[in-house]
Amino acid sequence: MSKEKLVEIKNLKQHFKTGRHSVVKAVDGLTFDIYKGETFGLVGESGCGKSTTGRTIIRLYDATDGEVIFGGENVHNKKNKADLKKFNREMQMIFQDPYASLNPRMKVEDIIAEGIDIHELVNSPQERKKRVHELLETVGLNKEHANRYPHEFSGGQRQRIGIARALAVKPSFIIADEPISALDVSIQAQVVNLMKQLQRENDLTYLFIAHDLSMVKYISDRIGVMYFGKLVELADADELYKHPMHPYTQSLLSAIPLPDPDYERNRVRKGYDPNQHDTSEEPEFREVRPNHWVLCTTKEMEHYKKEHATV
Amino acid sequence: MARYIFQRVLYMFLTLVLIATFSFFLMKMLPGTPLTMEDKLSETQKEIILEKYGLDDPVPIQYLKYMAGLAQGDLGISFQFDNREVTDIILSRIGPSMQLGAQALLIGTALGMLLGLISAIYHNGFLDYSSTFVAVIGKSIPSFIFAGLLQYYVGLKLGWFPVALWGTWEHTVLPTIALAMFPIAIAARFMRTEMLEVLGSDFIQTARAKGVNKFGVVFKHGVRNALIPLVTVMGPLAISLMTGTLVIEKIFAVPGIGEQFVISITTNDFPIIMGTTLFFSFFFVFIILVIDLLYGIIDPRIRLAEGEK
Amino acid sequence: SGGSDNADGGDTGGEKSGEKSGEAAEGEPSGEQVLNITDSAEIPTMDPSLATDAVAFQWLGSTMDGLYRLGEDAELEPAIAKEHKVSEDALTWTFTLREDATWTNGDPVTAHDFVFAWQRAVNPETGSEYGPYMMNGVIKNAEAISSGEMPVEELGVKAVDDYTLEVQLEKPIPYFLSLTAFGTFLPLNQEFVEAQGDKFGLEANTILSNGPFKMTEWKHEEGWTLVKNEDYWDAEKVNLEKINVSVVKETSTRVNLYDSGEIDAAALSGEFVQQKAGSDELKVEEEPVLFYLKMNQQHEVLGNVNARKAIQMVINREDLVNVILANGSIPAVGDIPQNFVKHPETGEDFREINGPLIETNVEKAKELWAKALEEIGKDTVNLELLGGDSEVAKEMDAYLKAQLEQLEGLTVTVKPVPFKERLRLDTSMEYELQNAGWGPDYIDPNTFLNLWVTDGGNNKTGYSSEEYDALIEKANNEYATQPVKRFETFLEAEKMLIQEDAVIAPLYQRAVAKLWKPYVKGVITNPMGPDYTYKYAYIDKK
Amino acid sequence: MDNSKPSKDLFVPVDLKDSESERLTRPSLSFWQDSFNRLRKNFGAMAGIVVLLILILMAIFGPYMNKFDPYSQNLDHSFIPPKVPVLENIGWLGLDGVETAIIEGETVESAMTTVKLRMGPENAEFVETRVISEGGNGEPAKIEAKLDIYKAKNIETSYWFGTDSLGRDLWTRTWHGTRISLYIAFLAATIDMVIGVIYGGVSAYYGGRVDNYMQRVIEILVGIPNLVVVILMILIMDPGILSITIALTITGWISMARIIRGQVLKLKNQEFVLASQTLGAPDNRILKKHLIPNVTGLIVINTMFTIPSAIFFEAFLSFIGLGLPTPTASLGTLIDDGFNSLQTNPHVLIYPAIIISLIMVAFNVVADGLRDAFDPKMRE
Amino acid sequence: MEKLLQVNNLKVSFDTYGGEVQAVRGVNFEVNKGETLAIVGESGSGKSVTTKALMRLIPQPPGRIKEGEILFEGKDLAKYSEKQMQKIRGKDISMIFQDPMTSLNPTMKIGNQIMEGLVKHQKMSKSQAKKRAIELMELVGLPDAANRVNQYPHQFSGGQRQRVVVAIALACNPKLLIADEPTTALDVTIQAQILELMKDIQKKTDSAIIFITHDLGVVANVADRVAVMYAGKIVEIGTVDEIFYNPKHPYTWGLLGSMPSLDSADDELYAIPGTPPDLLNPPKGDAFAARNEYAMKIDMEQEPPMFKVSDTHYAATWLLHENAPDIAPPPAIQRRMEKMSRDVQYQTKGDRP
Ligand SMILES: Nc1ncnc2c1ncn2[C@@H]1O[C@H](COP(=O)(O)OP(=O)(O)OP(=O)(O)O)[C@@H](O)[C@H]1O
Ligand SMILES: Nc1ncnc2c1ncn2[C@@H]1O[C@H](COP(=O)(O)OP(=O)(O)OP(=O)(O)O)[C@@H](O)[C@H]1O
Ligand SMILES: [Mg+2]
Ligand SMILES: [Mg+2]
Repeated sequence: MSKEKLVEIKNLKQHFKTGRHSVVKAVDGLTFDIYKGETFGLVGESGCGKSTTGRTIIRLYDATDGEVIFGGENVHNKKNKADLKKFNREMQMIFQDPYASLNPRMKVEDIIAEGIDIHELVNSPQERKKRVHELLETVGLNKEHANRYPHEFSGGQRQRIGIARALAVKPSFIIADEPISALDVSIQAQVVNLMKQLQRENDLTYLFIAHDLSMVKYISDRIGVMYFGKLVELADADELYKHPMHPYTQSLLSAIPLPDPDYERNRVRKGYDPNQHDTSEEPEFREVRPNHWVLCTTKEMEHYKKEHATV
Repeated sequence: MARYIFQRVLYMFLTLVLIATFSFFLMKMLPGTPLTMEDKLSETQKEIILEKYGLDDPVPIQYLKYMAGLAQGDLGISFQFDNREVTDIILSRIGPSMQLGAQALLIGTALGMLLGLISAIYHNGFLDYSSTFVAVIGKSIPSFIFAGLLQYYVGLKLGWFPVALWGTWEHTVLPTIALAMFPIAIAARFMRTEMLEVLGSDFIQTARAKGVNKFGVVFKHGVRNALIPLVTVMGPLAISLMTGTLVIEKIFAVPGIGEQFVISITTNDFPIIMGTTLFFSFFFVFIILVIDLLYGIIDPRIRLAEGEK
Repeated sequence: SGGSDNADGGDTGGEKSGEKSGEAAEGEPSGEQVLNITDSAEIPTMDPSLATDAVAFQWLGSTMDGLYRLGEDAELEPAIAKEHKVSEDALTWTFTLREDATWTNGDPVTAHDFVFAWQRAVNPETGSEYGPYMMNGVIKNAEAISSGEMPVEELGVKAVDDYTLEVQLEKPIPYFLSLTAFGTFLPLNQEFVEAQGDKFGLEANTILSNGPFKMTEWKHEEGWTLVKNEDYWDAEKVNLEKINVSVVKETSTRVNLYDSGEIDAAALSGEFVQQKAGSDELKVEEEPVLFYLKMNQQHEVLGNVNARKAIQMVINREDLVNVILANGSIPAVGDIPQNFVKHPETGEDFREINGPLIETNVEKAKELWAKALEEIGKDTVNLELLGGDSEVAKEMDAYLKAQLEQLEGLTVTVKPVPFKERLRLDTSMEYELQNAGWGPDYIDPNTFLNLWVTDGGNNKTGYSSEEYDALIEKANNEYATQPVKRFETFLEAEKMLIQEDAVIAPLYQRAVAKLWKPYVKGVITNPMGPDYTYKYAYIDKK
Repeated sequence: MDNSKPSKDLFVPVDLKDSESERLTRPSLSFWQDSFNRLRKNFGAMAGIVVLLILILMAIFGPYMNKFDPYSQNLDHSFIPPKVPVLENIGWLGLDGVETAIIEGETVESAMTTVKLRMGPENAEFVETRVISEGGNGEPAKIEAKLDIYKAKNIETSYWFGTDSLGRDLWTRTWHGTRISLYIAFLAATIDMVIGVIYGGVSAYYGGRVDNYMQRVIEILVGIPNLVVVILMILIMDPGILSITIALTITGWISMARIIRGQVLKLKNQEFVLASQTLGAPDNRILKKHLIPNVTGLIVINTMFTIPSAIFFEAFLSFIGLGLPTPTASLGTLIDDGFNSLQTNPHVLIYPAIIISLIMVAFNVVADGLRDAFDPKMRE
Repeated sequence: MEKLLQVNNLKVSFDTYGGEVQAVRGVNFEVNKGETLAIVGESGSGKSVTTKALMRLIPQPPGRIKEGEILFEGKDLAKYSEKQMQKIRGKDISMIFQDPMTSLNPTMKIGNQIMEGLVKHQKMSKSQAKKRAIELMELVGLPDAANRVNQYPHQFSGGQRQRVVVAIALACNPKLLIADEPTTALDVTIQAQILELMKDIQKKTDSAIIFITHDLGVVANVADRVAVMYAGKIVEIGTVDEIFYNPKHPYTWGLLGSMPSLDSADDELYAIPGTPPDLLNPPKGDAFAARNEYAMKIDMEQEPPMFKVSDTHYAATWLLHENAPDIAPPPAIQRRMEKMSRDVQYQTKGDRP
């Protein structure tokens, strides 16, 4: 895997004002890089700020603080239209809810071609049609579907339409915000397989947001664990599963049920108490093992290092 | 909570000040003076009369004086009833309107809710269609037609209740019924849709799974939840009843404020028009406030959400 | 009632009965002496100086006695005044007052009460509208006082002693006695009035009565109750113990109340007259109230006499009274209503003598109209008709519009306006056509004919004729003391007004159709002032 | 369990084409077609639509269906009861042009005289009488009197709805009035819609401070009772169709604005809008392609509810004397006219009252039906 | 083992605008005392309808139980009147629903909601019931129960609310507890807590549980036996080990294959193509045929019967017919089967490599 950085996120913050005096710190100082061609998984419990992170990166929200550097340029500084448009073609998003993410009043053809229309990527209606048919085939649907409305499709098919829409502008980076959690078990695999296949064929980079850890592990190269707006641990997928260090990560991993009765019979769940941390200093994001980062104090780092010295 | 109420009351006053200003200048745009026989009066007399009504000042001064008076609850004196204070007139007329409005609102919503409940419980059955029919009719036929029919048939032909006039509670029966048709219709409709929605919700399933019987499901679990949206329309409904009484008042010869309002309009009695407008507005924003507070009582979620602020 | 421009239906003018006291002789009071009736509006005020409308004058008349009061057949009968003397020059009137009259608070009614009341009425600070209107030009110095140029003490009214009142007139007024029965001339108890201040006349307890009844309860807008005044000087003639009045505005409501027995009288609109036809409870009483189309001569077309004549002639009055009003009203064919004044010698009716001054003749009307248009040089004309606001006003306006539009090239637009607004438009002459009415302030042709003199306060048509002015002037000054000549001059004036100059287009003379329970007897209807006299009324429930 | 042994040759694998499993069997339906299908199954709403169509057609063509015009008067023919050829033979409909009255009197004779007076002496020979009760014993005598006015007055044509006090044909006037009322209602609803949609849309879409201020304005406007505002507006404007319409819209748009705002607020955070934004769609595209099409259903429903209330309000204003100037006919003025003769000549009131009630009922059920049809919860 | 519930040939249909939706098309299964039966299957396969039918909670109309017996302790609930059912519900059989956010009445105090069933079925007085409610809340691990009985649902977190729902269901010590996706709306950590709680309580009260889920991980965790539903039918039923390590139905293969296991290799997931059939007009033959890559001609024509694999294990697929060709299951399934045989060979327990 090449180690070329595609996206650099530096101290990203996103605070929402919810009342006159109350602020929700949905994302509170994230720093991580995404390398070209990899899949970066982001996990964490509901409401920890995963979606917000994704949306801030793609500029659906203006960041409260911090930088998102994409292909060497700061995304949040882009002001002029042309720059923005270029950026919009490079970075795309796949959404969670296959029902809410397709406009019920538009035909599939127009939904998929929306990016093509906005960026004027084709010269004639015939070409547009052709491109839409290609995209439909790419995601395993056929061209008869182009004239249909979203409500006529099943969840998995809709999700594939959503993917086709994102692919239409030939992006290099795709943020997938829980793309499978609303789908049936038997359908999830269709979408995941498709995403993997597309990544291979088009050299895509993914930010894959999910709370289903087994799927994240399966698809991701590296995984970041979020807790209350902060990244608490970041490592290669296998490394994270083998050596979870942060107590929250450990708790999370111990809670995932696996389709394996034998394993389940012997599973021991670990609890997580946020108060168990060392409070002598502000925790920082530190590299405890090579490419394995944990949010911890120096004392805790020593402890983690010791514990995971072997292997 | 206190803070919330304070803020709401503040808004209420702001609204009232704006309405007062708006209607004041509107009145100034209208032709007409308190003088009935302008040209038969000498200049001195005219001056004296105009002074009595405070119309001798330039308009901005009049406005300031009016607002100052308003702050002290003084709405000036009526053109048509010489020397009588608008405040007194409104206060003396408000009783019957309030009584009719309140009775119609209470009876109407109670009956309407019952109809709506029946509809919801016997969804798509004969009873549902019948009570929906009643509701649609109630909403569709103007209340003055009802009033005329009630007066003639129930009052005169059957002689069950007094034909008109004001005094005992019997006198309020027919106007209340005529007026209640609309709230019945509205309440029935709301109750029906809300109840259907509530009856289809998960917690009703939970209740049924506990073995609660139909009656308990509907009354212990359903009604209160279905009531919440109904409360929202109660405010506008209350005010439309208050103002809607005016035709009913005319037909049943009830000495109410609505009647007075219309007379004042046809006689250019600006101080009363202004006063009544303000009174209605005050009543209206007040009702809205009350409704919002009522919300909290019915729905614990709202109570707390505000309490936490 | 003076200036009853609004007296359009049976409504604003209070209620009238056809009951004549002639029938009163037949019965005997028996049963409970309670009369239940309705009125069409709230009493604006019970302060005689401030009262302007029929409702107020009605109930002032029932609770108070002036110098004289209207009795049967509009004959004036002595009230507080026992008798009066008039000087040679007809300018000084001396009234001798009865000594047994008292206010309900026990005070005697004296000449000072009249002096106070009349001075108060013309005092500009009172803000009375009717005071100056009724007294200016009548009582000496009234005009100057009301315009603030003279102190009130200079008013030509004086208490010679407690029971002698001396009145100085500006000029001879032949009908002065009938004025003394009018509400504005009622006495007031100075002490009481001043004690009440602004609140005088606004509540049952801020009123002081000296008449046959006193008001004991006044629920604003709902109704009021009058009970017999036991201290009244003529109390033994008063039979009714109680009069309950409710305010009811809808005719149908009134009829339903009547049919259900809750009230004893109900004024009807035409539709109900039809329904009740044949019932012996239905009484029709004609009133000396005249309705006519007022035409603004400042308008280019209406300034043309032929145009006005065309308008006079094109309207079918028979249909109007029979179909639209259908309440016994009769077509009006002059400026003076029928059965209002009689020739002083022959006793022939004014209307009878002058006969119909206009006719309905559509063909001729069209010719005149064509001529008028030619004179003006126009093909099409658009006239605006101020609409009325009574129950029948809508139909009436629609009817007038249709009738007038028979004239080729004429379009009429009906503009509905509130009553007060109509008064304003009238005063400032910002109208083209309007349906107006006039009821007498006193019983004399002058009350109608005087309207149309140049710059007359209620003229407002732009009509100005030296000849006409001269005739009225002559009648009121030169012939003031020569009744026959005066009468004949008025006859001549009316002809000129209607026939020659076509100033107004008379429409109808109002009548009121009313249901009266057969047991109500002795109610007297008046052509002016209070609509009814209840003093002699009684219930005969044998 | 199945005992019949399936034959061996059935146990051969079949080749499933991939596309086979993605085939959509149902015909393609757009949202509107889909909604319409659902609406079509709603009997009440369809009946409502039919009634409305008939009423609208009648409002357009009704006045031309006989020789009368809505304004021409014929005082000779005042208050003629309705008579419809053919239907006149069905007694209980009361469309036979016969005036019926039950008259009481002390004796039969006195009742007979009353009959004569009531029916008009000139019509005496056309009156049919039937003694119901002879009276006596304190009971009054009762006579049923029937007068065929058409015969008495020798009227050749039939007035289908009868005539009013001025002898105007009520059929023509009623449909003309329906036309005016519908016109006012549609106009008011359209203005409400335009203002409401723009206001609500702008407020929600731009959000933040703009929304905040715009909402404060609404909050204050909501505090003013609309009856009062409407009446005040009528006072300062010359009465007429336009001024009534404007008065109605002064506060009418608020509910539309609120609904649209709520909907747009919800929509603008929907993922399909976000998706469009991430594709770089400019604001106007998002408005045009995503927001507006998705609120149209709501707009239609809300407009459907606005129309009957506008009609109602017009009637109400007419009833309190603030309506259209004479002799214009609207349902409101007709009802106002008719109300006075409710007891004497009920036919004047009945037809406009029935029509206004039909319109109200029809619009209400159609709007309800549309709401159900558009409701995504009802889908599938 | 003692049989608590036996369901025979249960059929449930809904009458809709489009026609009759055959949501459940002949389901047979049994539940023994103290055991947990998990029902899995994708959305719309009829899981909820089946269990609601057991409680007779199918909305009527449009739904109706067309056919079948529901033998609970030998008595046929399908024939019970609504009144009789009210006595069973909450007392002998109780139910937990999917979404803790919506399955509690938002305007009623938590305590009252727990007490309702107690007052009704156990004829307890208010104060007794309240005491019991507090105990129950403590039992399901809600701290400070004495105070919290007077709070409203919105004052509880999602996990806490689901505990309250469990407490309500357990109030009268039901013999059968039906849990319809009780953890789907929860975070994994909270889900794990609730699952543990349920298992704990089952141990204490010895009640039987029917557990509905589409999460095979959860199934592996809680179930003793598993029923796999597809298009309104049970297509495979067996003990948890049989289903996970020796699945016979290609749909079960698909389900298992589409889940990555933490230790699986990086190869492609096994995906079931296509979408579930429309229950308005269910296809002829095997409903799964259209998505089945091992489909045979017979699948298109004839519905497969339940083939017995072992005493506890049955599957409805023609592949088990003696005439069917030998077919190799997908690799992921083969791995599972291998593991099974390995486990059988070594009988090892404890940590796996
Ligand atoms: N527009 C907003 N305004 C205010 N608060 C917001 C907004 N969007 C998100 N939040 C809050 O920020 C926090 C993080 O939300 P976010 O949607 O990013 O969580 P998540 O990790 O994606 O959760 P889930 O797994 O449920 O999707 C939540 O507490 C949420 O309530
Ligand atoms: N009230 C109803 N009216 C019509 N059809 C219904 C109704 N309830 C359920 N169905 C249909 O019955 C079938 C089975 O639904 P059911 O709720 O049992 O599925 P499920 O397996 O529980 O799915 P999920 O995992 O989504 O909860 C579905 O096709 C559904 O559309
Ligand atoms: Mg999210
Ligand atoms: Mg389910």
